[in-house]
Amino acid sequence: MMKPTNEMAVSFLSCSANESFGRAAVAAFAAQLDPTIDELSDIKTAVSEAVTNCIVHAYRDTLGVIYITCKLYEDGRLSIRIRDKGCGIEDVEKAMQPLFTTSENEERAGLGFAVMESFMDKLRVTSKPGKGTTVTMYKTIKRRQAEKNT
Amino acid sequence: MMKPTNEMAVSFLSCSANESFGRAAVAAFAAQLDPTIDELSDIKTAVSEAVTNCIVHAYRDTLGVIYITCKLYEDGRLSIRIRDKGCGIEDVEKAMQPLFTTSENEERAGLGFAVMESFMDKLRVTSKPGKGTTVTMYKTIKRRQAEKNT
Amino acid sequence: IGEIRRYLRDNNSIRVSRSLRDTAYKAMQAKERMTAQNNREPTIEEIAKELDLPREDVVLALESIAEPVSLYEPVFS
Ligand SMILES: Nc1ncnc2c1ncn2[C@@H]1O[C@H](COP(=O)(O)OP(=O)(O)O)[C@@H](O)[C@H]1O
Ligand SMILES: Nc1ncnc2c1ncn2[C@@H]1O[C@H](COP(=O)(O)OP(=O)(O)O)[C@@H](O)[C@H]1O
Ligand SMILES: [Mg+2]
Ligand SMILES: [Mg+2]
Repeated sequence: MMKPTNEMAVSFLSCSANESFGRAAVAAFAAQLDPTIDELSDIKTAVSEAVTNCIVHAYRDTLGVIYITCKLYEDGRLSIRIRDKGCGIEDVEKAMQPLFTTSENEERAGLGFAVMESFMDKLRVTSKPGKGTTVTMYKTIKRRQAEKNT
Repeated sequence: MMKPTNEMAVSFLSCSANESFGRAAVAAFAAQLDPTIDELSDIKTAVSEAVTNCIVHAYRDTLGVIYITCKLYEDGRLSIRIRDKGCGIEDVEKAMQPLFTTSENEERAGLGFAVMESFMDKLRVTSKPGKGTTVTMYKTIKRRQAEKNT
Repeated sequence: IGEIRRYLRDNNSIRVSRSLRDTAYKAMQAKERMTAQNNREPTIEEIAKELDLPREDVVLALESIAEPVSLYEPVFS
């Protein structure tokens, strides 16, 4: 794997007021690549889902810290890692299945992971029950040079 | 001192491209206080000066990491701490004097600290030569509840 | 999911840099207009409501028109 050309780390409390902060911080970093509006909104949607999961699942009835790391590579690839030290996931494969949810009574759709998967190029989830969960997402932003020629 | 009601930490490499990112991250966090554009731009100007000092002075010919911590208090006070592990400052009092600069040949004006001081409510600078510098700035954003009722 | 995705996006392939500058321009216009109207400066939230945009989008847009200090001389000198 290449060395990143730029990187940042941000951490914040798992209160719902910070969902938009986490999303905005990633958007501000990704803006360097001058993505299209669609690409940026895909990224923001995926980040929102992952951050929301930390707030509502990982730190359910507690307040914890959410850690985001972003790395930018020379080829326009962006990696976003969203990590919590919350309850963790027993069976990751099952949790990632569309419509699977552990909060049936609430208006949660069980589509968070499916949304992340479809809005980003690649998604990797690792988790240890009682220790926390790490979600890593990748997306390549096409260089604008190529498009200018069309 | 009160307990903060919200806080965040962000760190990034000391390249010029990240001056805008650091400023945007602080602005996104400060936006919770619902400031005016002018208040937000005062904060951003002060953050720019502090981050620029880390890039051009602290890590002069090297690449280092810049650390920002923001805390929000119940009374609308925002604290912003900008820290580097760079060269440090020999005489902080002298460095803070308007027009004092160590890079005379460049187009740097020696007004960075003066700008931070005038755009924020309070400024505190501590430094250890060879270890790094910490700049802490405070600004209170007036609550607008009262006005909303009119 | 593909359909949700297609539904959510209105096929906007404009680069963010341009769109942000447009938004920043509109925000500054709204600020002038609302300041004149109410005799006080509007807050970010009031501007966001006026433009029908999330607050974070307005903040990010304003960043796109801010000048870097580390590359140029500060404007105050
Ligand atoms: N960060 C996390 N920590 C603990 N559990 C999680 C986390 N993220 C997801 N989960 C589990 O995976 C399930 C599926 O997540 P998701 O697809 O986002 O659907 P939803 O959030 O609507 O339930 C959740 O119901 C929860 O049990
Ligand atoms: N983070 C820092 N690390 C090391 N030295 C610093 C730092 N910040 C400021 N200085 C010193 O303080 C001086 C004054 O800073 P400032 O008021 O911003 O003016 P200028 O940056 O234009 O020189 C700088 O010239 C530099 O010597
Ligand atoms: Mg979810
Ligand atoms: Mg300076």
